[in-house]
Amino acid sequence: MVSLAFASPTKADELVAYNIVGDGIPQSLTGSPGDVARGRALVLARTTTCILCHSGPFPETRFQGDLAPDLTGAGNRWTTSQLRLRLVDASRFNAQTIMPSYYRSDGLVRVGRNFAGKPILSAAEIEDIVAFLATLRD
Amino acid sequence: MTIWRAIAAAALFATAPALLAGEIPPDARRSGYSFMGPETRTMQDDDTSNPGMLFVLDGEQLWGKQSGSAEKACADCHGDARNSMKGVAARYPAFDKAVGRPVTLDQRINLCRANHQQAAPLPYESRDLLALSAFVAHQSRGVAITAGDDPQVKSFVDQGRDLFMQRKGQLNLACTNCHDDNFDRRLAGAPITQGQPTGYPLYRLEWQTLGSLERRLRSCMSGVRAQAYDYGSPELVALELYLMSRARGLAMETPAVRP
Amino acid sequence: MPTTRRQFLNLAGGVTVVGAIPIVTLRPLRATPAMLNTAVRNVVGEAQIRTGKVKLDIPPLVENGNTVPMTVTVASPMTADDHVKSIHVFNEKNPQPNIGNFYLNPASGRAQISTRIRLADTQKVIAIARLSDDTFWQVAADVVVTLAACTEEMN
Amino acid sequence: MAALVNVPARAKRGDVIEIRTLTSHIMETGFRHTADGKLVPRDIITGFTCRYNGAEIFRADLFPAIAANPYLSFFTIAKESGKFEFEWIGDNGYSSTASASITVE
Repeated sequence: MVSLAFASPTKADELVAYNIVGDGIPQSLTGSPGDVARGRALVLARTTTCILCHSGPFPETRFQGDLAPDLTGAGNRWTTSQLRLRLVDASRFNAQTIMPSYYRSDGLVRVGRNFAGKPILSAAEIEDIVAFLATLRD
Repeated sequence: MTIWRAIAAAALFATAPALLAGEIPPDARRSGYSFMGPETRTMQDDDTSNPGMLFVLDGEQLWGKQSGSAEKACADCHGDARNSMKGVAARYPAFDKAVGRPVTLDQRINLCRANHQQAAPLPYESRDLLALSAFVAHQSRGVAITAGDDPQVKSFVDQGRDLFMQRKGQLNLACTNCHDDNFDRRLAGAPITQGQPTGYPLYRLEWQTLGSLERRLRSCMSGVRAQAYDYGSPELVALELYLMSRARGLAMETPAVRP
Repeated sequence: MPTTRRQFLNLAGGVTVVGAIPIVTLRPLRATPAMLNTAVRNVVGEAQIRTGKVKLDIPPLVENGNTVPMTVTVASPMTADDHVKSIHVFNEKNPQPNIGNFYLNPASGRAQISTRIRLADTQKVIAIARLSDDTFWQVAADVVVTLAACTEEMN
Repeated sequence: MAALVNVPARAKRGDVIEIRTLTSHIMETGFRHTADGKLVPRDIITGFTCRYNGAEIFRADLFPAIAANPYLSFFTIAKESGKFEFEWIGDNGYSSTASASITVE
């Protein structure tokens, strides 16, 4: 299955178009690979929100969530392509998921005025996190 | 599936036709008190160390003080609050015939000021309004919540439930996603509660002051990066009403202490 | 005078107090070990500080750093000849190292004080007691501060 | 604004009694900024004194690290019937007082 998704055009921050192939997005949103170290820092930053719900192999981080699967071994369970789509729009796999769609700005209700029209993460941030998660192997 | 959801599903199947899927059955409802650590519980339990009691004391003063051009105090109409206000807050928000919709306790106080005291409304979250509502609600401490029982408010309870179930904000989360489906789990280090509004207005350590349920709801909305509803808006009143009806049977704790 | 719907709607859109003053806590500014040392030396002078006699009851993990209950107890008979003159509490990482100074005397009967403190982050709290013979005794405790997952500062 | 002081109404001579006080105060640290970058000026209670029939029995210096609505608990020996007087002083000329009586048998 191949489908083409365009994020709806918005005022300031237009989203990069991406190609979904199977259950993933094979190509980098930025055209280049992300930075693993930056990705790790983003996963652990509370404002990025990953660590609020997920736990993982992060011994220095005291408060990790337990609402969502442990990220340990995420790089074994998913390919880079699968990780990318799961970050971009997890609701595609399960409409009931509590995992936000991190690269989407349409179909949302009452978004706060500081966040309206913007995705939660930028394309570059998605790529950094994908690159880091891919290194999490058991 | 959590144990609570299993219980909820079982209860739904067995007895409770009014309960919607995912809702917490009456015997599994728990106050936020049960999610707190021992130090915070101790702070709430002892009236001489509960900082919320400072506001209750202020409210008691205001209750007996004349206000507005009618030169009347609350006590001039309502007498001793210990008798007249007992159980009242457990029924709020309650239907008001004149305005044709439910009003919160804060709004009732301001309606009283406008209609009977000829006094200007007290601003939302002002010390005086919080003190008066804390004093009134304190008279219901230990009383079981019955808000939402009045048939006239049914459509507003339903509206509140719809808002509770509706995903909002950049994070696209509904209240129910955390407070029905994931209580007892941990968001970062902090336990997720059921969101039962048993002790409002309450003293939140994070705020370092007393605050209303509306303030709490607005900060939840900020948390999911949604545009918060205005204080006193029909949406917040409906949400407050639904939450109180969802807490039916739990005892009032005002002034509660929460982290 | 009954309230009309219009008046009620005016009420609904009423003034609020809280929204008007969004406060942002300044995180980077914090005490340094040198500041803590100076604050301690301002109280103790050149005297030696020994470990013992002082007990600090403070939860090892707190739910919110804005209000942390704390009790300091000193093993002392509290007699005219042998009592606690003062208790001094310090922190490691708040913008300022001092928390409080508490002055006792033989009429106190028991060398124990309680209060509630603010801790900006996970850090060490130190309690020092000055006895009537002008010796100083200390104890330290580590406190882990949970950060709120949702705050009002975001929007 | 209110203060809550808790002193046992009665005690036996020689009993060690606990005194608890809670008072309304914002305890603004002086280290916080508004969203537009302005420093919120410090406004704290800096001192507390308790007198028992005129004699000081407990005193405290408070700093911005004391939580809002300061709570203090301390002890004293019940020696005679009379009055406890409490005084809080602070920034911007802040001063407030409270008192409580005790009967000692």
